[in-house]
Amino acid sequence: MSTAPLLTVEQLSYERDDCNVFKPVNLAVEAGDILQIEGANGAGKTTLMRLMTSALQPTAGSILYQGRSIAQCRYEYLADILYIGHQSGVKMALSAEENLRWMSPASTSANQIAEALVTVGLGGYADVPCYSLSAGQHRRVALARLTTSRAKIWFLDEPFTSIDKQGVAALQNQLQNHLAQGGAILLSTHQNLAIDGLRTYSVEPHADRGELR
Amino acid sequence: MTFQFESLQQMWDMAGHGPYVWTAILVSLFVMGWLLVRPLQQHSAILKTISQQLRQREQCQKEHQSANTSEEDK
Amino acid sequence: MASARNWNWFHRMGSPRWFYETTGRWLPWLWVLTISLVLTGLVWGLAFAPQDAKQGNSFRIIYLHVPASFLALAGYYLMAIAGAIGLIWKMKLSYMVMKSAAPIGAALTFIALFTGAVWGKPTWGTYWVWDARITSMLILLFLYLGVLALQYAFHSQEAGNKASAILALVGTVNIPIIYKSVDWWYTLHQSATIKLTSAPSMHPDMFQPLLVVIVAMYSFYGLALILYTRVEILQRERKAGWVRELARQAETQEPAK
Amino acid sequence: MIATSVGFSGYLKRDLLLAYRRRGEAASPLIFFLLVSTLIPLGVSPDSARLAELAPGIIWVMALLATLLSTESLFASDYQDGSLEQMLISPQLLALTVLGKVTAHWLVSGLPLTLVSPVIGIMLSLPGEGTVPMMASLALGTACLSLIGAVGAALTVSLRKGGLLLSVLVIPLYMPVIIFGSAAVQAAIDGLNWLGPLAILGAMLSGAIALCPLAIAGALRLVSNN
Repeated sequence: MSTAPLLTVEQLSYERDDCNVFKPVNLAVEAGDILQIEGANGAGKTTLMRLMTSALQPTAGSILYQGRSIAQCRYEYLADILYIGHQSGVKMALSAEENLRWMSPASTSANQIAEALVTVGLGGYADVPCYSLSAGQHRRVALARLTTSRAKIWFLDEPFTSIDKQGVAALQNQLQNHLAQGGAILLSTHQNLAIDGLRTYSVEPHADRGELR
Repeated sequence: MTFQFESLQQMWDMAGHGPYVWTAILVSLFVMGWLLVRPLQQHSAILKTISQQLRQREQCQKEHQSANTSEEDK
Repeated sequence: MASARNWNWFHRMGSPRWFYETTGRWLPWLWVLTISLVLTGLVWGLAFAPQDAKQGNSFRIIYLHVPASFLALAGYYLMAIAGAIGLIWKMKLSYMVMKSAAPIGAALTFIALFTGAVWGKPTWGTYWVWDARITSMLILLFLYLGVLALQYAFHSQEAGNKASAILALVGTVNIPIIYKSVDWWYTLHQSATIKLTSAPSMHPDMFQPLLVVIVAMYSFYGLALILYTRVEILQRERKAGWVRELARQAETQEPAK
Repeated sequence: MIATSVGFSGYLKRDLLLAYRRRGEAASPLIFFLLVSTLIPLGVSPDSARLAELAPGIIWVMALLATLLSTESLFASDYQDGSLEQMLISPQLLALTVLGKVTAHWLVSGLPLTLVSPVIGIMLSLPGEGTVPMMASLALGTACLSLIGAVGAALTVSLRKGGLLLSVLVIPLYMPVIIFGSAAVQAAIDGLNWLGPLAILGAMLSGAIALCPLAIAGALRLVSNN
């Protein structure tokens, strides 16, 4: 088991309406790795992330979790990953605390949830309905999941969007802690991150997409 | 097997049922014919647009090349 | 090796190009067959079959009504099966067949309903009755329209295909339930004056032309389905080399005419 | 497999809470149901004998339309705010999660309609024998409608104007439900055995509970991504 990397992506490709989105992707992520996914706007960063979380089905290629295809260990894999996308999944009608409650593992205690909200700087806002919070605060509600989650692999799509400087610093700290505890992170961002051992992978658009439709 | 009517006129009339029978038959045949003609039209239309696109692109490339060569001449 | 060879035909069948070229060879024959069968069947039925003792000449509408209803229903199952194959084996050709089957099926259902209504007027004195079979046919038309509408509602071809395949499958599960319940509903409300059930046995002289038009309709259905699918193939594969070659050939042929 | 029950009850609770927070929106099908039932006597006739004759069918048609109205939003907000995506990758059986959502939908749409229907029955002079069968058939029938409607809602979730299309897709599939639903009420009024049609509605409901979540889950996975 120890020989296989945490996550391996082999020759992964995805067709949308008979058009390959990007050139086949190959990458491997070990425990403690952080991988920044780069690419121009529309290159397919989000698509690649969603493929790796199994929200999309790849056209060809495979994704291996600890050496096994994620089709074989689907629920085990899904329990070990956390994905925060562009749309954060925050419900406007619910309060910050209620939002975090249903997005966290069932065994999370009320204390842990309150702590997680303090961590992202929403200490006094637990009971406030989310529609009266700002965009940056919505993002923080979603990011509070990082504290309550027990996932090994984090997929973060543009996590720094609409977050202020202090928030960025706090988030970087949190990422480093996760890596130190043996987690892995894949993220896409246009920020320059000051994290040791940061690797980058650039998604290249497939030649198909330049063709006339 | 015998022809059931004494004349074509009678067949058209069908003892008063003619309007019903022939409307049904003609409308049905019209719809069926339309089902065959439409794909044929679309078939040739698609081929035409493809060949037009190809020609435009070839022309574009030629102009591009000639522009390049003229630049080289300078 | 052996298993690879066994599956070869399946993959070849899934190739749009193979389908296009093979059916291209069949097409002339299918045209001849369809037109001759339709003409034979209709002339036989309209001019040579004896007239019905009770309904007179209006019964001759049966020679389009019955085959159209037949194929309308069978076509729905064909569409659903093609959709299922597309979903399970991700076969593009199968989706194209499914997409082509929808307008043909809808048109045939319309023919069945229209001829039924026109037949009803001289026979029962009304264009429309809420009979079990007529009502089921109307619902079938709605099901077809739903699949068509869903197909074209999506910008993405792929999403449209998948969505309408699922809808067609849901519809197939429902068709027997709908038919049974409409049947039951009809017996509940049936007024004794109108009985649409035809005579149990049909005179052979009437039945033989009916058989011919049913076969003719199958042939017509096959022809229309192939024609529509070929259009789909050209549209989807327009970037492929062989389609471009085809377009060039068609262009050089045209001015010659 | 504790996780699976969490998926069901978690989403059930969340959707009920959401409906409670947006009470006005959640109540609108019910208000629609009441409003349209006042239109009928105005449009047809206030004569109680004529109304009584039409009542079972009218009540059922209105219940169907009211359920349809609320079905469109079943997955729409989840799709927009990204929680549908989280649902797709949560480590729970999607079909059960979806069943939780549909149950919540029925609890806020079908159940209130059922409970209010005796009032409408009185307004439309529905004979007294019909009341209990009407409530029973509405309870079973609206659950069927929620499940079938959810399939259509899942198929059209990524479309901007899916509402009209949804009704085109779903109404043909609703027909068996309305046939047996109104038949049960009518049978009771005519003094016949109404448990027969009701039993068939029950059979339909169990079939729908078994099959619809699978179709909904498949539709969400395949269609919402594009």
